[in-house]
Amino acid sequence: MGFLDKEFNDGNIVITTAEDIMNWARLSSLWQVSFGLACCAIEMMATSASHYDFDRFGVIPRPSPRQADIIIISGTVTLKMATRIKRLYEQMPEPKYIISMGSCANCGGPYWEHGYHVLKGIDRVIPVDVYVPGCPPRPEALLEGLLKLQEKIRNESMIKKSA
Amino acid sequence: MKKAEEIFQLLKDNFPDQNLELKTDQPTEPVILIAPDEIEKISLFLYKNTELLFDSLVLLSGVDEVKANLISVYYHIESTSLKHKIVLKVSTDRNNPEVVSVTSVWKGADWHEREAYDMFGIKFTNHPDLRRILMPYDWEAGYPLRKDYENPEFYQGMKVPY
Amino acid sequence: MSQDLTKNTKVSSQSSKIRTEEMILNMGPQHPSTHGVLRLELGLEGEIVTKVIPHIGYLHRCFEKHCEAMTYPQVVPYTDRMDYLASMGNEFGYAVAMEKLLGIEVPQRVEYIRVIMAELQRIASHLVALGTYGADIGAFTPFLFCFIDREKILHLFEITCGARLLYNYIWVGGLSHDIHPDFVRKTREFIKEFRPNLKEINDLLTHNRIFIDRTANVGVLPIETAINFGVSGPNLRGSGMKWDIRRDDPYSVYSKLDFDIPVGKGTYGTTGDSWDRYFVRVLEMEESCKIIEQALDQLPEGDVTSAIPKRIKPNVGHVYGRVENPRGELGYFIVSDGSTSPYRVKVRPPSFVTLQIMDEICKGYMVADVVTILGSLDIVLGEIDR
Amino acid sequence: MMYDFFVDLFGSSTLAGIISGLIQAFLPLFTFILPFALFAVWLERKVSAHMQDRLGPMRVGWHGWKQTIADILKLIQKEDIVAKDNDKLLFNIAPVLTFAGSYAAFAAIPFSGYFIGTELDLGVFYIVAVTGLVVAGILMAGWASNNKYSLLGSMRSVAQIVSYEIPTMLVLLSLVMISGTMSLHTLSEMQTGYIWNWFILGGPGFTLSKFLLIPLMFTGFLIIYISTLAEVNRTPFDIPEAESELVSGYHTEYSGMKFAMFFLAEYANMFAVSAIVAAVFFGGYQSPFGYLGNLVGAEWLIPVEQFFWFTAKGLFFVFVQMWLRWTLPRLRVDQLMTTSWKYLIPIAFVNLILIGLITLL
Repeated sequence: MGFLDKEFNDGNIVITTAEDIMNWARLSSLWQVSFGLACCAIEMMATSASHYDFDRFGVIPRPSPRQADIIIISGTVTLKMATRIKRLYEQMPEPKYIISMGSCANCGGPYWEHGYHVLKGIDRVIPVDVYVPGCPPRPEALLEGLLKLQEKIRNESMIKKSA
Repeated sequence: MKKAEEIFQLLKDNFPDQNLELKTDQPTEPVILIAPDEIEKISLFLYKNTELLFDSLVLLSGVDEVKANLISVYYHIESTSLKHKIVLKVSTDRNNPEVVSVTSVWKGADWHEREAYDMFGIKFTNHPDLRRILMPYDWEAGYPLRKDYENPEFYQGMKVPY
Repeated sequence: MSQDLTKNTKVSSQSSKIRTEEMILNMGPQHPSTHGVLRLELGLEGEIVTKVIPHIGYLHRCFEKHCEAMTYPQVVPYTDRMDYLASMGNEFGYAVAMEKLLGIEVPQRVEYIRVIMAELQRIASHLVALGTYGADIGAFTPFLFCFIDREKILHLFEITCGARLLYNYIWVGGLSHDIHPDFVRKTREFIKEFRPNLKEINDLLTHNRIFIDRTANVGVLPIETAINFGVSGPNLRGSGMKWDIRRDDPYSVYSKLDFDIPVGKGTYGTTGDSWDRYFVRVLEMEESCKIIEQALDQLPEGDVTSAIPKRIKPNVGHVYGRVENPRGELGYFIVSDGSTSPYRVKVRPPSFVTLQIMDEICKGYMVADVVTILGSLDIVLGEIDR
Repeated sequence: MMYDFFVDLFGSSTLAGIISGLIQAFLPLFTFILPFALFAVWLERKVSAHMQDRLGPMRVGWHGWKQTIADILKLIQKEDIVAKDNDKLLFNIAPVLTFAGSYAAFAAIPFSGYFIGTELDLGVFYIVAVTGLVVAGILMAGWASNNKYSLLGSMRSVAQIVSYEIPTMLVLLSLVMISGTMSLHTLSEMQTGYIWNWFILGGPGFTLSKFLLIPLMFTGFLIIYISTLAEVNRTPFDIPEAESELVSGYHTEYSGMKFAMFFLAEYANMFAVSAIVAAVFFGGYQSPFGYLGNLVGAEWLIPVEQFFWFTAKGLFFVFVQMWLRWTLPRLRVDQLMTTSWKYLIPIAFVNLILIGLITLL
């Protein structure tokens, strides 16, 4: 087995330090796709407005998915929209993260039973990193979701895929 | 400003051979019943007549009356200059609902009619662009607001029910 | 720059010998300025727009189907989620329609609180409209200034019913709670703070030369077209028509209150252009402040929950009730079959009607103007698609 | 100087040439341009935030000063997407070309009397010419992206930059007429002494023409400032990347480091044009009050002071650019053209002729 084939399970000092810096860079500059769906999008806008200020955490909206790191699914995903969201997700460059904001995006929310045109949970289409509950979640809740995502990124390792 | 009875009388006088009917026994709103083929003609009259001047279509809504095996369309029209309003109603067969479009009278009817088509499958003849509007263009499972509508299990590989 | 920049805004497409091809540009569903998930299919000749086809339904949440499955009081939270920028107005409309169907008289205190809430909501909604309009034109700062004031209104709602955006506050026959003891004082304070801020927004955006150049004479909506399409609310008033449901078909206690109905006058261009529509909203906020102040002065004492029916079971029949929402005439057509849940609820969403005119008023302008015109119509997709 | 040192060291002039060339090429990049671009992005975010009643980046370092470092480190890690239908060659060259264009401009900018990349006799001309590369880069980016938004954005951008170069050139030409030189270094040296020797106040000497020149110089300054704003695509002329219309214009399809290049080039460009304005109108690196070094008799202090003054002037104009960006809406594309062709160019011409007449006095 060659040197490079070996899995670095233990992680030596060089790799961990480099990894910390890389993770720090990723978690401190999460650019979001400026993309809103429904009611939650208004709360998302409120979160990036002056009172709550997403920019404190380094989150700025980018209009193009090519330059974004996170996509906040803010609102009800309908069947007509789901395919577009999937494509949007595919247009983003790796590493990319998803915050599912609000009950509708988590599981269909109040539309779970009779919503003939509502996708019951965005996780049926794309993988989700953080779920933020609420209908709609308060900006504080979204901020907490972001902090949870940062925590997740901080513990990522380039040596071994975390489960 | 005219009352429903006066409007109805005016219609009756101008369209003597039509099967018109005024219903005021409902709890709230007086309704004029009209045959589905005549709605455009009568609408044009209501729009043009100087005593009526119904220049605005407020709402067009389809209702599935499943017990009577009918599908009805309600037209809420209003005159912004004379400030009176009236409700028109046409009923058509549920199995093959067809109503004449009123887009030539009120342009605002365009999307309302498309929505009624989308939700109830009412075919508006003479409509310029009768496509689905809210549901995807390739939706094949029928018309969602009909009372006997059943949702499909999958749409484009996505599971629809919870 | 002087006036003549705006004179030739409508560029005629010249017929030339060169073989050209129409370019189809897809705007949306994900686009920074479609205000949600609207898709616009633009036909372009260079930068000149030849056709606009809106595709909607990307947020169709089956509101009307839900109504048929719910009991009457259960519908209220769903109405919140239609026009999510003006939830109080939506609830108000539903309550007005239902009370008409049931024939209930509600206490005066309830009516006054409803009016206060609806007008606060109107200010909040117009603030978002103004802010996002500025952002569409390229000025991002007014957007945030508007949100600062909106945040204060949301705080007032929060102390009233605990929610920031979707309230479930105005019920059929009453309100879910009475107002907080501090509410009156805080609302007065807000109005006092808000008036100077409104002036600041005017200085920053409304009378800015570039802003005027971008919006005046763009997207002129003639009054006849507007009425024929059924356009209502600030968009219709921007065209110069003095039409307001609060005045022309009064509901609640609006007939007891004194306020003006601002209309577009074509200050910087033709009557009915984007600037007029924008400015009508600015003036309306001022009027709403007036209404709130009067309503606070006249606010009677009483119980707000006394008239709420224990079990809602209306007679067979149908009713159309409407209110003036921030975006125009919001109507509910409710058909009852005598059971505890509605047989059919059809909503007249003002934005749905307004959006139809896009093709009519966008032709011949440039791509940048489509954004301007769309922003000036102030649509909310939640309400269009329901 | 450096070349001679390397010739002595290696004994070979070719090798010495290559090495000293490389060092000279990368020195400004790492000593000034990169730190400046990073600082400017951070500054932009802080300035905008404070103008909007916010705080801006706060979580990384003191008031978020490490924010752009994190951004760049992150952009390096991002996946570099080249879509199937892109024109691969042009798509890859475009960001490099754009960056090179704005980077090369720094070669002729006199940071102080001693620290100047190359003392070109045609400094003014060189800078205007070499920033033209940016146009080519943008056009390539728009075309190669195979995206309608990018194409529209790049077309707009090219039309805009080309039309606004004319008023810029005309104003610079009038300066050349007064000073009789095209070297930025000589221009700066002419404005030595005190604030009243700056060209914005009519240039050195106390003659009648100086006082006649003052209003014309102010007009010239306004024209060149407006047109340089347009050349670097800043609000109210940020039409090529108009967020609300064209998503993000010509760099819609770029991700990762290639996008970072466009991004950094934009901020480097901002400083480059501000530096030109400062150099030709505001005394370049000259202090407005005389030098502390002369006062205390420490000769070595003067270049440091000059460097400080130059950067301060440049940054001030960058700050004004940001200020405008967060205050004004943007113009439409035809209004933009009108501004240039109907207003700026005729005024610049008249200005040029008047200045020409005055210099003949």
